[in-house]
Amino acid sequence: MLPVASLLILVPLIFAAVTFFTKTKDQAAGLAFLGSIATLGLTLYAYLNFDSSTAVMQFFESIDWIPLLGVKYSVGIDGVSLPLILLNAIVIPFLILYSWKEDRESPNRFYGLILTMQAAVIGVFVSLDFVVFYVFWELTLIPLFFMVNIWGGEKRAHASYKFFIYTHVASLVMLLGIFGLFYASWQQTGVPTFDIRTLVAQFQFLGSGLLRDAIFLSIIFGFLAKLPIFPFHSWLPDAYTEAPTAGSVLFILLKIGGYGLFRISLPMLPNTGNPELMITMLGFLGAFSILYGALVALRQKDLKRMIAYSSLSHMGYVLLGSAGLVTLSVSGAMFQQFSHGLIMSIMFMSAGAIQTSTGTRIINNLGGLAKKMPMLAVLMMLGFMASLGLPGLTGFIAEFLVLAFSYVNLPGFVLLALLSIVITAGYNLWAMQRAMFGVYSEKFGDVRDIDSLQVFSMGIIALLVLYFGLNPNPVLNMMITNSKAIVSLAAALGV
Amino acid sequence: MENLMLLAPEIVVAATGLIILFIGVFMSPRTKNILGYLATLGVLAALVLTIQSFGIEATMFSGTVSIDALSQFFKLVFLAVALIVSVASIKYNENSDHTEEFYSLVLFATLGMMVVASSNDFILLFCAFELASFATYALAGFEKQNQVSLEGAMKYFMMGAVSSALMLFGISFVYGATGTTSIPMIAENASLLAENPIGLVAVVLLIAGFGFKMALVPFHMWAPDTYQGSPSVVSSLLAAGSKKMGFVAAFRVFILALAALQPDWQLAFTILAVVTMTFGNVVAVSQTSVKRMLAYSSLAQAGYIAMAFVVMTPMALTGGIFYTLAHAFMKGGAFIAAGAVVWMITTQRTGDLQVPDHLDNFRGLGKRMPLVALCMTVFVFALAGIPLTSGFMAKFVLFSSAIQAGMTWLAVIAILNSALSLFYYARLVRYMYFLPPEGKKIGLPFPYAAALLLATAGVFAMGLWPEPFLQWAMEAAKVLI
Amino acid sequence: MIPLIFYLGLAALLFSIGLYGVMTHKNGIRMIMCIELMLNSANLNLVAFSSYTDTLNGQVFAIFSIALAAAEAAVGFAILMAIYRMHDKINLNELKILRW
Amino acid sequence: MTVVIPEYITPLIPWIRGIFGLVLIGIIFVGAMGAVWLERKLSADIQTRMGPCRVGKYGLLQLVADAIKLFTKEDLKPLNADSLLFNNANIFMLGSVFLMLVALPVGAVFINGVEYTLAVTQMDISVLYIEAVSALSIFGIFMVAYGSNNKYSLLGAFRNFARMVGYEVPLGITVISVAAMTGSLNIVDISTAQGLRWNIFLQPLGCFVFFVSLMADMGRLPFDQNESEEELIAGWITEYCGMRFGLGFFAEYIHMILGSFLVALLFLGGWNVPGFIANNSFFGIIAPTGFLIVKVVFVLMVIIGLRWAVPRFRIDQVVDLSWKKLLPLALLNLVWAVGLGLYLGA
Amino acid sequence: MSEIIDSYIPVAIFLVVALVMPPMTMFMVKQLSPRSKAAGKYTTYESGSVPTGTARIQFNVEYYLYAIAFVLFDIEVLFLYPWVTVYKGHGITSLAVVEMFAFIFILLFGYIYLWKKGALTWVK
Repeated sequence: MLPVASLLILVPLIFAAVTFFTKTKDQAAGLAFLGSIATLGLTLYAYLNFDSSTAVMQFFESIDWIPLLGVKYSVGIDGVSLPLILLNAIVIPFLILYSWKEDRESPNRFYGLILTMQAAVIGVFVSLDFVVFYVFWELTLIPLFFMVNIWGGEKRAHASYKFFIYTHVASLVMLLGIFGLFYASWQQTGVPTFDIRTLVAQFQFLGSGLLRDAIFLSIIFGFLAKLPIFPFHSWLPDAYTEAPTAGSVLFILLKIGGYGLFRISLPMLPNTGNPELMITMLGFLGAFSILYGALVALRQKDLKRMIAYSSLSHMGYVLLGSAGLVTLSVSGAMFQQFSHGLIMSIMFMSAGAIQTSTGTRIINNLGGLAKKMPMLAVLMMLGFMASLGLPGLTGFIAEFLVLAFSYVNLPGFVLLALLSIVITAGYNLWAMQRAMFGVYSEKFGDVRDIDSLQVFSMGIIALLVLYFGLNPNPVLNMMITNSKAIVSLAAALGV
Repeated sequence: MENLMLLAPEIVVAATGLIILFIGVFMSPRTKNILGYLATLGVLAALVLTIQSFGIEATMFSGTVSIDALSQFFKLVFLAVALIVSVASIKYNENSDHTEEFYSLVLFATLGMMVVASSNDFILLFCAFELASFATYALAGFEKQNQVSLEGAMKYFMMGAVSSALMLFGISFVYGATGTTSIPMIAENASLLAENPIGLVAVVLLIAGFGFKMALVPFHMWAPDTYQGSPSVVSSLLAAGSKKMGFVAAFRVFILALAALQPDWQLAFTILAVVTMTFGNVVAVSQTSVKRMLAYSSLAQAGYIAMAFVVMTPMALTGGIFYTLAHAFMKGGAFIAAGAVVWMITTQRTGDLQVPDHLDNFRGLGKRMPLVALCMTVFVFALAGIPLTSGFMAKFVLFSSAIQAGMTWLAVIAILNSALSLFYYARLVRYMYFLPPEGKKIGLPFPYAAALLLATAGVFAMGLWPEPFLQWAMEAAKVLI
Repeated sequence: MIPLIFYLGLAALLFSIGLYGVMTHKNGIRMIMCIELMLNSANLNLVAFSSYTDTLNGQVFAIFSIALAAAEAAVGFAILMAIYRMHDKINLNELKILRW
Repeated sequence: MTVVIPEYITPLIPWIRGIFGLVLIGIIFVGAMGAVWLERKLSADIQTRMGPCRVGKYGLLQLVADAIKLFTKEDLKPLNADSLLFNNANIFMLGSVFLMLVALPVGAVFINGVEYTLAVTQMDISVLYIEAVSALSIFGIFMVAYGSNNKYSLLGAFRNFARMVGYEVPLGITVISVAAMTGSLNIVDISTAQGLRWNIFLQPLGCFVFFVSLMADMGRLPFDQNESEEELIAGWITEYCGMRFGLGFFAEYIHMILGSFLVALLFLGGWNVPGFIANNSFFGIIAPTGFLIVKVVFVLMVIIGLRWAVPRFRIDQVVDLSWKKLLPLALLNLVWAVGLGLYLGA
Repeated sequence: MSEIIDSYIPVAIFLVVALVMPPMTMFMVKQLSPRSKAAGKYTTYESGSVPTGTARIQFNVEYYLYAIAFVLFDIEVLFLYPWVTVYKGHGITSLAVVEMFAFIFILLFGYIYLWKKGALTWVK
């Protein structure tokens, strides 16, 4: 058995390091593509050897790192992390293909950063020790910061700072919570450990309810800000919009907030001092984000900004489903993460293509592009449809699961969220209609359709959206297995 | 006779300094370049000897010198700084007529710091403290033709001299109350000190005295000016080495000798630490001179380290001690990088020559000096506490110890400060990578590159494999508990 | 025997004068003189304590601190001379390039 | 024959010493007059002149006449002079020599074979003390020069300062070398311990360095750059006239005598003479003091004679001599003395 | 302790004499000497010409380096005084001699440095 979990971090990292030293664009992109394909191969290997019938950690490795503090380098893969790794491994090769033809300065750094980012994100997914987790968590900041700041739009400085500092503060607060957890456990057991599963399991025995609430809230704050969710989302529109296309897609693939929610917060949730309040709060935030994101997206003139807010809305489903705390609602939330990654990749790629060919992202200025760019129009249409939750596409399955099964515990909030479905459909279709159809504005001249590489890469992703929309089982099964494990903890406590 | 082998690192450093001074005056400016390599070799030898002597415990010279884990660790810190500084200075002193003075002063300063680390008696402590101070006064004003350097040196000197007077006055009271200058003996007679009202006076004076060296607010007035004005290699020595000397002295004096007065100085340090870190970070935000910004960030870092005095658990002391080494690499490296930029600006005669370390001169550094920019990025991210660097590990241990001790409010303040600091560090990174360069690419001289890589190696070594360092720091902390 | 408090009082007085001088004077040489005064008041303390506690450490310390004070003054004057050569002044108020 | 010392005297000894000191001041003043006379006569002899011969037998009363003249001179103070400095400078000059006198033994009596030193005090550190207070006079010189607002004075004082600075160090080191032989800083101990092994024979180099440094310290020719009349009119003393000058002049001569005492005590065996054994006869009681006086007069004559044997150095030569020649020699001598001290035993 | 005090009684007497004697003498001179006023008498002497300006001016301090060197060397001699009284006997002879030679040796380095740097050469 290969040590897949470690290799998944190492391979992209090594390729990234080599990529930094390449000279030409083709070398850089080629090498990066090779690296991402290698990663994809490894992921497929992991997937094929994965036993989705058990929630036990697989491909587990553990080495002492700082024995003094009980820090271990321990990694592993289970049903929560594998779909997200899969998502990353699938999208990134096509992202590289998509952006191959674009001209930009220092491509070596560009592709190196993409691979670094991939390594960091996968690192978060596989790590089973809080320190390793936090290390990779923070490491994801740096490539994105550079990405936005070097190749971003006009207001890139502002956007990158906002994103950087905002999420850094959030992670620091999370770190505080981790410290609290660590010391509380140390005090209790006399053995220092940062092991995520151990600490999460011990959580219920630690200190007073108030302390547990504090720990829980400060940890989940980091996740919510990264997800992001309504009051902590203000970095999102700026960063998503100002980032280059590849950067936006990388942001989309940054599913670490939701992952943290499933891996750490949900198992802890029933054991907090006041679980009902927490659930209500999370449910409210989720539902409100869905509505809020949709409403704000409706008002956007900028295509990318609109997609960004729709992303916020989608993330609300993740939180709502998690707060639902029923096996299938949690699975739905997990699936929403997976599907959202695929859908939004298409959306941002399309938006990027529109911008490069027409030079604008303002929806009102566009129109009739479908005639000039038929391939793009088809793919983008698919994206929009998936985004609004058309049955047969991945978005539908995720949203359906979340809404239907959260209703068990949180009927009020689900009703609130249902309101948004109409709005979502509204803004998606409206934007589609205005941008793609209608009268072609001649001022853009003779715009060219997207090139074959872009068609290929977007097409593959679109096919996946379709495939998983029709047959979600390959990933949904393992999600359900793990959701069961998570929810059974809650059920044991009678919540 | 004592076993002088225990003092081998000190003897090597002192002898190298003397030999450099001696042969340097007989050499022509061109051949003097070799002195830098000689100094590096000496420091390296001392470093090896120090690491070899880890684990040895002994007292020498009727108990005035104590060789223990604490002193070994800090010797390691000082020698590491000296190594980085002397490597980088090879370029700084190229074809200078004053090379031998520079290196011998650096080595004597290092010697002073090393002796402070192992001194177990107030007399020796004060003498060594002053030895290091005098050498650094001279180094700060090393550019005799440079107004800024002289101004920084003068302010440093005045403040330093006043602080040593305060310190001496405080020590005299401690001596008067207990009748001894030996630190263990004072600790034994602690009750005398605690009962006596002059004990409190002594604590106040000593905090002021050491506070100057540690650059804690409000005793920090000299630090920004001096760090900005001095040659960058010297700023590196000051920020990374000399400041740590204040800390090791304070560790010994307050925690070991004045343990009886712990409530008093703990309260003082609480206020100082909080004010220092906040002030340093807030003021650093508005700086346009990079060295000045680093100076204020250095204040903030001193505030973090001072948390060790507030929390006072074994964990916190381990963290504080570990932090000193981490900070030595980060801040030392950052100043060297600034020095490389100053070198570039002054040799190219482009950019803001009035303030050669102006933020505008860092524009597009990623294009002009890729290695410097990369290393600088590593250092500032380390200072901000981004993972996989020494800064993260240090903050990790130190801040978490505050939580362990139930001082969550302190940890929250420190963490918020840490987040704030990211703002100005990120701005520097933005200038280096995201703004267009104003000049052509420059080949980086070997000494600067070597020093930067050394510091970077240190930063990553402590970030990726902190276990041995933590182990050492923990051993050192055990001396204090 | 002269009571200890007399020595301490004198030392404290000298120290305060020195500190006051350092804070109020602008002339570099005067400031250095005031610093010497502060150091010497500490020496007075040390010697007085030494005689009253019947230990020799204080005397030894005083000798060392005298030597250090001399070295300190030497370094200080050297810096002051360099400033004088550049500005033709030793008024330290003139030093105000470094400001934030 | 034994002499009985009454018991009741013991508590009074400090006061007796003090009064003895006051008497000593008188004697030393007379001695200084004698030294002035000696210098004049000796100088005259060297130059085959007559010297003072009108007032009194051999001109012995010439000094008295000079004193009377000085008393009746008007006390002039130049314009813009700093009166505080100018008026009080003499206190430092005289104070310096008086305070030196406190610790300096001027002889010894042997009663019942026990040595009683003729000194005002018995200090453990008298050598250090004498060195310290002897340096006080430089303050007086500087006060005069700065106070009188005269450029020549100021230049003279600065030269004086440069010279002092150079010679204090070798002086101190040679004194230490001497002290190393006995392991004591008490001048009486040093003097007594010499016995037959006079330090001049043990450390000829040290004696040379000490003597030269002392000459320079006292500002005797050929080291009088501070008042070299060819260049600086009268140097630091240009504006000093009348009795003020007289007091300073006196202080200088007393300084010279005391310096000669130092040489005699430190290097010439003090009151020890080969072959002399103390007894209680009248001669036996006063003889040691007499020997010392003879040695002192001999040293004085050497000092005066040197005035006419060696031309005055330039100031840079003087400074070079001290820093580049005497200081290494003094250090060498210290090493030699320490070695010798160890060899000869404690 | 009282012996020390006793031995300083004569010192005090001498000090008083030294303090009192010059003012006394000058007082007597004032009584005895004639007085006459003339403007020219009170000018400072500058080879017969009218004095120009004050003498209290700043000028190049050639002696400065000597002064610094003096301060340092004289202070270092300070350490020899106590040493010289104890280095023989007291059971520390070898250590004391070795340490002091190390001290002098280091001093010598500084001395050679000063010499070679020209600090001991008269500036003209």
